[in-house]
Amino acid sequence: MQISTLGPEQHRTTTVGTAAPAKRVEQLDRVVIRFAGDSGDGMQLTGDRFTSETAQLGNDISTLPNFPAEIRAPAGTLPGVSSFQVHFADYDILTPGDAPNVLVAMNPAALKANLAELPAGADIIVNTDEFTKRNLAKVGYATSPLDDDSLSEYAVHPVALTSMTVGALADAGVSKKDAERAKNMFALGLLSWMYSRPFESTLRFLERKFAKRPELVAANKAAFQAGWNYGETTEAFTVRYEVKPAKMRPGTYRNITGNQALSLGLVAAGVRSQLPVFLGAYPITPASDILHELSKHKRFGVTTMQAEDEIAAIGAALGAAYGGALGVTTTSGPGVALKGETISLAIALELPLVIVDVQRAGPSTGMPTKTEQADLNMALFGRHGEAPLAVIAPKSPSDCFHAAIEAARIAVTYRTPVILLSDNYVANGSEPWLLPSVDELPDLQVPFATEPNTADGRFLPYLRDPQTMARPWAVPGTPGLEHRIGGLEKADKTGDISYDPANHEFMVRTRQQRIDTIAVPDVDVEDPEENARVLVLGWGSTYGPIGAACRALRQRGLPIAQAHLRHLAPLPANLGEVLAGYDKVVIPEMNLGQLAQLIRAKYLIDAVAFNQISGLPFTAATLENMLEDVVKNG
Amino acid sequence: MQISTLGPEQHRTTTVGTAAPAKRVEQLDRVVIRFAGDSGDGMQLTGDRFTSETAQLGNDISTLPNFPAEIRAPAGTLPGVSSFQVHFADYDILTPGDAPNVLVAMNPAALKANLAELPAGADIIVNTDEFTKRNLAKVGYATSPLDDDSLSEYAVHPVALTSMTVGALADAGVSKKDAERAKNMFALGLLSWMYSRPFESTLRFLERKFAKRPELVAANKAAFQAGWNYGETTEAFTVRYEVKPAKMRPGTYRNITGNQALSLGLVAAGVRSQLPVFLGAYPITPASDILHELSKHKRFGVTTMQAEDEIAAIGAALGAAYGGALGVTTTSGPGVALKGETISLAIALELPLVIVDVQRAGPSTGMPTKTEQADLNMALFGRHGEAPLAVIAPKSPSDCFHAAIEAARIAVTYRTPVILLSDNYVANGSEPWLLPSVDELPDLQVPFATEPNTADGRFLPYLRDPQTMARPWAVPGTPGLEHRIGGLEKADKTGDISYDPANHEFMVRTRQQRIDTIAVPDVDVEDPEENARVLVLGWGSTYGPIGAACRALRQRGLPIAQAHLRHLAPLPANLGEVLAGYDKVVIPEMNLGQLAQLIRAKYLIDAVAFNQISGLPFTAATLENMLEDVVKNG
Amino acid sequence: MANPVELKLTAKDFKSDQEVRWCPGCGDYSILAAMQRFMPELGIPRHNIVFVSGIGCSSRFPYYMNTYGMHSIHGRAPAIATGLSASRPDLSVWVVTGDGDALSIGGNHLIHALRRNVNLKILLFNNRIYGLTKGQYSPTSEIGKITKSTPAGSADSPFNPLSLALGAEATFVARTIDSDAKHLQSVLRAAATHQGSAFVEIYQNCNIFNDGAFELIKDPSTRDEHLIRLEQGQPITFGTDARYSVVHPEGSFGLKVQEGGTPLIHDATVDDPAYAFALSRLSGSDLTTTPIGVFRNVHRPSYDEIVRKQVHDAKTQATGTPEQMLGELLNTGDTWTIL
Amino acid sequence: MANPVELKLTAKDFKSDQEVRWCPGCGDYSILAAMQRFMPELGIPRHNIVFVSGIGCSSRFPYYMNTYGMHSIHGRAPAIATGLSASRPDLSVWVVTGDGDALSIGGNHLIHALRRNVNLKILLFNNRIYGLTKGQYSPTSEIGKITKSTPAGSADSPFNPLSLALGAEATFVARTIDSDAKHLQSVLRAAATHQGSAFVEIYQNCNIFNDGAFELIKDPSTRDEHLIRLEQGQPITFGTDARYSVVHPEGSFGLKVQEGGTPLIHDATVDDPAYAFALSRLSGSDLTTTPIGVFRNVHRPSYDEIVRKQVHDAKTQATGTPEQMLGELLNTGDTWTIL
Ligand SMILES: Cc1ncc(C[n+]2csc(CCOP(=O)(O)OP(=O)(O)O)c2C)c(N)n1
Ligand SMILES: Cc1ncc(C[n+]2csc(CCOP(=O)(O)OP(=O)(O)O)c2C)c(N)n1
Ligand code: SF4
Ligand code: SF4
Ligand SMILES: [Mg+2]
Ligand SMILES: [Mg+2]
Repeated sequence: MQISTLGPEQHRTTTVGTAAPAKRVEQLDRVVIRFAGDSGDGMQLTGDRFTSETAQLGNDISTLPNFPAEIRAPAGTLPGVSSFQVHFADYDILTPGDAPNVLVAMNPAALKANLAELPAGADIIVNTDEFTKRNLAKVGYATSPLDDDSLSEYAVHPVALTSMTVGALADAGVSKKDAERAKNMFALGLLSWMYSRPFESTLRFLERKFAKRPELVAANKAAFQAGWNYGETTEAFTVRYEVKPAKMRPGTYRNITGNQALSLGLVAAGVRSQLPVFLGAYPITPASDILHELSKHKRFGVTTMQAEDEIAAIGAALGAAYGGALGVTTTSGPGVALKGETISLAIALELPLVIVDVQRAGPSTGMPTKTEQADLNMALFGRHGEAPLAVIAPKSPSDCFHAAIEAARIAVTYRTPVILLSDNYVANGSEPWLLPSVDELPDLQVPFATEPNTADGRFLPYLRDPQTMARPWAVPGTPGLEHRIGGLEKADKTGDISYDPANHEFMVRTRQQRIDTIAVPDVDVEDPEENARVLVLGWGSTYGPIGAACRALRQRGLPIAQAHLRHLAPLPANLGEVLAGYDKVVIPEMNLGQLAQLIRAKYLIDAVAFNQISGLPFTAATLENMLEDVVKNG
Repeated sequence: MQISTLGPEQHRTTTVGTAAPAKRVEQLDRVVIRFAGDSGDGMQLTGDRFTSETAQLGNDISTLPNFPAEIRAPAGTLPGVSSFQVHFADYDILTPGDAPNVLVAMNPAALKANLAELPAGADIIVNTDEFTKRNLAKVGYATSPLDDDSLSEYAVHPVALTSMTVGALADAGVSKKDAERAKNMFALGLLSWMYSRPFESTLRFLERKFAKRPELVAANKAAFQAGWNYGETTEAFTVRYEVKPAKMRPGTYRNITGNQALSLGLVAAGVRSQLPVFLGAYPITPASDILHELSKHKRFGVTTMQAEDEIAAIGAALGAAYGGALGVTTTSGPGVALKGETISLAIALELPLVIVDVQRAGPSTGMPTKTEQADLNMALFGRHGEAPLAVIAPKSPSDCFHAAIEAARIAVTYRTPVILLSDNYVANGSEPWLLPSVDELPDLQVPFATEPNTADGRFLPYLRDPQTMARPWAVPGTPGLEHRIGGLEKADKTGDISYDPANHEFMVRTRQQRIDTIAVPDVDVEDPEENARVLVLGWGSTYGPIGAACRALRQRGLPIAQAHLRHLAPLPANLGEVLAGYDKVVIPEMNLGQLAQLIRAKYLIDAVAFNQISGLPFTAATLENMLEDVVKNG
Repeated sequence: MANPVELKLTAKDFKSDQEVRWCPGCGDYSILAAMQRFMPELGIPRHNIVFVSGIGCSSRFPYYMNTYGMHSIHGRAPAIATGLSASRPDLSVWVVTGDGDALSIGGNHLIHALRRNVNLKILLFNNRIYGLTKGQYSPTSEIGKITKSTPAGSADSPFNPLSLALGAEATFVARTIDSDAKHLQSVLRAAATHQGSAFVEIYQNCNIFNDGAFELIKDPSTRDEHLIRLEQGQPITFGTDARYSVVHPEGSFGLKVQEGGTPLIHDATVDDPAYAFALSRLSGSDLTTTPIGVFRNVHRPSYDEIVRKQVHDAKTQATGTPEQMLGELLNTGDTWTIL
Repeated sequence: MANPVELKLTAKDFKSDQEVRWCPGCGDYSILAAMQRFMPELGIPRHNIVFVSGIGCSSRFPYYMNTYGMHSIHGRAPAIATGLSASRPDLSVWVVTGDGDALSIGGNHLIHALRRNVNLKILLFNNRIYGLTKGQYSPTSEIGKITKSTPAGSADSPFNPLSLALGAEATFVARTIDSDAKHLQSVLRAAATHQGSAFVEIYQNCNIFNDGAFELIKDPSTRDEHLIRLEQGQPITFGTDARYSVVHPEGSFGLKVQEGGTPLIHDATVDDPAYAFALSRLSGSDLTTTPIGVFRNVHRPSYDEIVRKQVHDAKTQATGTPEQMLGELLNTGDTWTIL
């Protein structure tokens, strides 16, 4: 795999630096850095800080953390490696980058775990202090890779990170342990220097973080400074890089992960619908952070309940929805598998409910910290009986915000459960988010029923709105509308129990029609030259790598069109027409072809499924290679 | 709807009767009788007995009970009506009949509830004693339908069933209540006379049933006799009918329902695999009877456990399978919805497991006593992650026996969960079953692993059989094969926990391939003249009505081909070729087109879905009309 | 709460328009009638009352009450009702469930609702059988019971629902009988006024599949020798002329029934659940000494209360309109502006 | 059971080849070590021992035992183990679970296994937190606990696992601590010899998300003032020089701790669970008086035993080979023959 296939090639322009006149300054258009170390080394924090500095500078960014599966795997082992990748550029980018240009390896395990993904020529900054016999042995290095020629393809920068940090903090009045711990700040300082990052926000952050222990504020600042100075003064680093700000739409930005954005989207949906949000959830990786985040926002009237299990969680959310709340439940695949029976009840009751599935690799417990898109079929079909509902998926971390609002909109407007299919990749990845202004957000208010709905003064709980086909949302507490609902088949209009065959036929078809007629926007096609014969159709988190691959192809003169589905049920009305406009439709998915099956069945086109199911997102390069082949050879 | 569309017209031949010389005897080729009364009237038993007499006579038979949804709805009300339909003929038949030729109505509710399905000209035998003001009012009859001309299209036979029974038993030494209760035997006697049924088996049955109360034996026999005599002596009935034995394959037969056959199939699978059967089940309509039946067969080493819920039920079955039992769990749709997470575990563990879903009308609680085929999608796709398994469906009540054995065969041979999709229609319907001889049944023995499976003496729990791709079944208690399995992704061969991307990709594809390569028989096509251009493709319980409709069409000179799937996953290897051989493929299903979607996606043919989702099986007439249109107009 | 007199409700007002469809003679009828007669006493308008049930014969109950109601799915009523109660303090939420619904499939939700002390009135209609599915044994059936699913007799010891509830930290635990309308209503009254979870076991006759299960304590000819009526502050005696006493033998933790002796004085408000637990052990499957009444009635803040207080406190401390707060929330953390 | 001496097994034989991956310092290590040292005592060959677990840090346990093992799904281990135990009397089946696994999602299976008295040894590693999912509160966390999911403090009262087990008719109930290998092993020994369900709560330190939760009863400087060691047939005293006694105040159902006084004599074999229940109430969330040891150890036929006896009896009464019986079974009822 060559870095040149990652999208537009990294462009360099050498100039004389201004900030550090002694060093050469090169201009780059994009960089991918991966910070890797032991779980205890603070790599997530380091990556976060670097990202934040980079954001301040105005680059476009995309990040991806990679947590170990264990809470704390034994120090120095391969399973204990934690890493954080950040991709930043002077133009808008779509993925966290396929392969790092720079690897920061805090120990031998971090080097070994990540080396295979490094393209030749990449920079490696290693913490030599950790390359001890013992640590090398732990990961099965017979000799130090720093001493043999196994790294000859790379530009290796050996740095005694730990000892230099400890040295720099000799007089800081902190314990040796605390001093050693600050080595990630040394690394951050060095990288911040190398890439000319503004560091004020990091210093402020340290002040906040260690507010209660001023000596640690000082120590960490000092470590950061030492790292910066090391870059500036030693001869080990001769070049400094700059990546100019990207041209981004004007506005205020923040960097945000998918799970954060999704949480904020739910809060926003509560505000814009004027409904109290009730989240019933049971912790599960990678969805737990939504529960954590929402539990902080009680001031918006958000109630979070950690239930005894996933069934209780959705049950409570449904009970709250019945009472007039915006009921939400968040989970991952195994949890959705447990919720099927209750979702089916919600479908029969025709109550609004948002079900968030942050997908992870399955089946069974699978690989909880890895990503996958293999729950689409379950979302669409994983219930007994004909039990249709709406399904939508966000395409990027920040898009989770809007997807959550859209899910809530459909739920409350159409009185239906909606499954929102996020996944580990968007949930933990981050990108800059152009903050919307609150009043631009859609108005989600829907009226509760307050009075009888027939000419003769009766209340029929299943009399539908002619437009939306929604039944009235008549919440307990409303005088005069007392009624009973349940999971047995209901007579049209009255909602009474009915075993009448014709009524059942009618109700089954009506429930399907309710979903089919939900108004969803048409799907857009990106085909700038309008000359593509091949269309790539995707959904969910594959948006980034598909988009990057398409751009790269187009830049190479190979026309290709991209369409991306946010709505999986119902599908956009224009989709058939869009698909018909191309000779070939390719559907890349992180599953064995679930959307492809749907599309083939519905539109009878010979859509080609391209599947990767490794727990990792597609790289742009993989897709570019595959699509190049399709475009060239049909 | 005309009776003539029900299949071959009922043929009559009038002769002079032999058994009762005073009456005219007509020969019929087929008759459909429906016994209907209050839940307390013993209609199921009456129908059963009539069926048994008919079986003794050698007719082909098909029956269908219709239970009320409530345990005991208030007496005399419409929801309290219980009925039993029996179709018998002198040739082989495929369904319990669309519409009755004869309705026995024990009260006004039974008349009202069933009248709409009677074709003009049908015989109605009514128990006039129950047509009281009060009973008429209960079902909203302003005047008695016996007194106005609302039944003028029918041949009504008013019989004072209750009072004549009570009269006949005046000296029998039983209470009035017991005497009244025997009125169903009076009705049975009358019908047995009318259709010249041999009644010895009924008399024997009564002796068995009331063994502990000889006075009731006598009373019920007397009631039966009185009914018989009433037919023979009064002038109310002038004609007697005969239906000659059908030409059936030689052998011993019994009449059997689907749930019974399925239970026996599981017992047989235990015997033929030499494995103890372990059933973990939680009661649910219409699957509970399998639990009831299997709990009677402990002598075969069958253990049944009524678990605390459906999740525990499948958990226990899986635990038993891990220990080397033939693990089975039986349920209906809502139960399968709850079992998804555990099924996914079973898929990861690659252990044999049979999951029986006796489908009922959904979604949610739906209509528990009504039939549907809407769980196919859930069976195929209702789990998180890529979680493939085998799915099969029986086509008729007696076929449930063989389907259960086939499910067990696949499960133990390929070490996979198998979902068996029965439904309420086959589960409660009955038909004559040509008893197989035990040693004709397939040999299901599979060896447990007993020793290491590598050259260097290690045991690799995920080293596969090259033929079946099954991993070894190494049950606890086997010395030297100690190993650990679990739901986290497993490394190929060793089964150790693995987060390796390439391994996951391999394992996901392998699990799919394991299912895809299961050896299943080719699908047969019934196209006697080999001139059909239209193929009807079905699965499960629609076999009967589809078959009857196809026969009727062919008899009318309209060529049509029928293919029926027992295996839904994997699909038979020749299916694509079969489908390609026809201009048009029609797929009737009791859902909104679930198999149709699968076929369209896989073979890219414009298969037409024809769906009925009323809780009732297709009538042959409905399908015949629809297919006629397709054959004629394409 | 509104004044009961003002509302002028009667039992009839609580009858819905649905035809009641239990088997003739089913104990559920008596409970329904008692409930409909009791409801006006509550002084709560019909629209502020909700019945949530699972699945089972008993769970048909909500359909027959002219209040709000949800007939949900098997075993899940406590979970659904928890969400409703926690988010709607203005409602009076009742859960109706059966021995299978509550203790078999729904056991986990039940014990968690009790430990949380959610403000629910949970009525468990215990007929010691699965009625709706036509007669399988339940978690309260006697061991060795022969049913459709256990032709050789059931192999599992039953739960004592009250012991289980007490083990799950229930604050209010009571038992009553379908046929004794007056007692039933007295227990409903006590449950209704309890803040938090009130767990009420109601012995209910299923005349079709388990007829006479509670005959020993219902039949006037045997009842008095076996039924122990608990009255707050009163000595625990029973039998003709209070012949039998429930005594607490010295040094023992359990209770004993004997003729004469110093009867224990009943006090449901004792904080230590050990007392109510001991009381709950008096009655086994055989019913020979069966207490009815309120076993335990103590105060602990309800889950709903605490959760709502947290939300309320957070709201009170907040400043600005929700829109303003949302704007601020979105702008939290490191932001930057592109002009 | 085989003779332990013959097998000549050592702790090492019970170590699997898998690298142990708990956080350094986790209490699970001590439990694992104690178990591996204890196992040879059992005298059961490794291949007849099975560990079944759910999901959680604790549930990784089976991977590290060189026996048969299944790491199943969250909360379902008791159900899976029930099927295994009921169908395989020759195996020694152990369930390892956590406070979330056993008491939150798996609560129902746990209480049903206990009431059935399935022949399982259930070890609940109680760290009062969700470890694997990184620190949410659990059903045993103290009320008001601040965790990731409860930044304003949890709102629900915890379960007392032993009270719950006793309310669910458990026949063997015990508690021990990760750090006290000797005591742990003594409890494992008692559990292993119990016929039926043995429920053992093991206080386990999660040094990452709930460090020091049990420090009060572990720290040598405070331990003796708070930890109560139950010994069969011995007076229940604790503190330096047995300063404190657990006494049973007259007329009371609960227990009290006081200086001096007549200590209760511990007897785990008392049939009435009221005693063990009272004992279980001594320890609240705050651990100030925490008994460890075997609380209850009584006999009741196990579910497995009864079920297997039913099958066995039916088999003994049967005549003919299975094939013959099957032939007869198929031919049951009204049959007819077409020639
Ligand atoms: C998920 C699920 N499993 C099983 C059933 C079938 N089912 C309905 S009610 C019931 C048990 C009823 O017993 P109980 O709760 O005691 O109520 P009763 O009918 O005796 O009042 C069962 C097993 C169901 N409806 N849903
Ligand atoms: C169905 C399902 N829901 C949720 C999870 C996520 N999960 C895994 S372990 C766990 C709780 C762990 O807590 P505990 O049982 O106390 O074990 P510990 O890690 O503390 O030993 C949860 C919620 C899961 N794996 N499966
Ligand atoms: S089956 Fe039993 S519980 Fe159900 S309605 Fe009939 S009598 Fe009542
Ligand atoms: S998170 Fe806690 S319980 Fe889990 S391994 Fe680490 S220390 Fe142990
Ligand atoms: Mg019941
Ligand atoms: Mg825990």
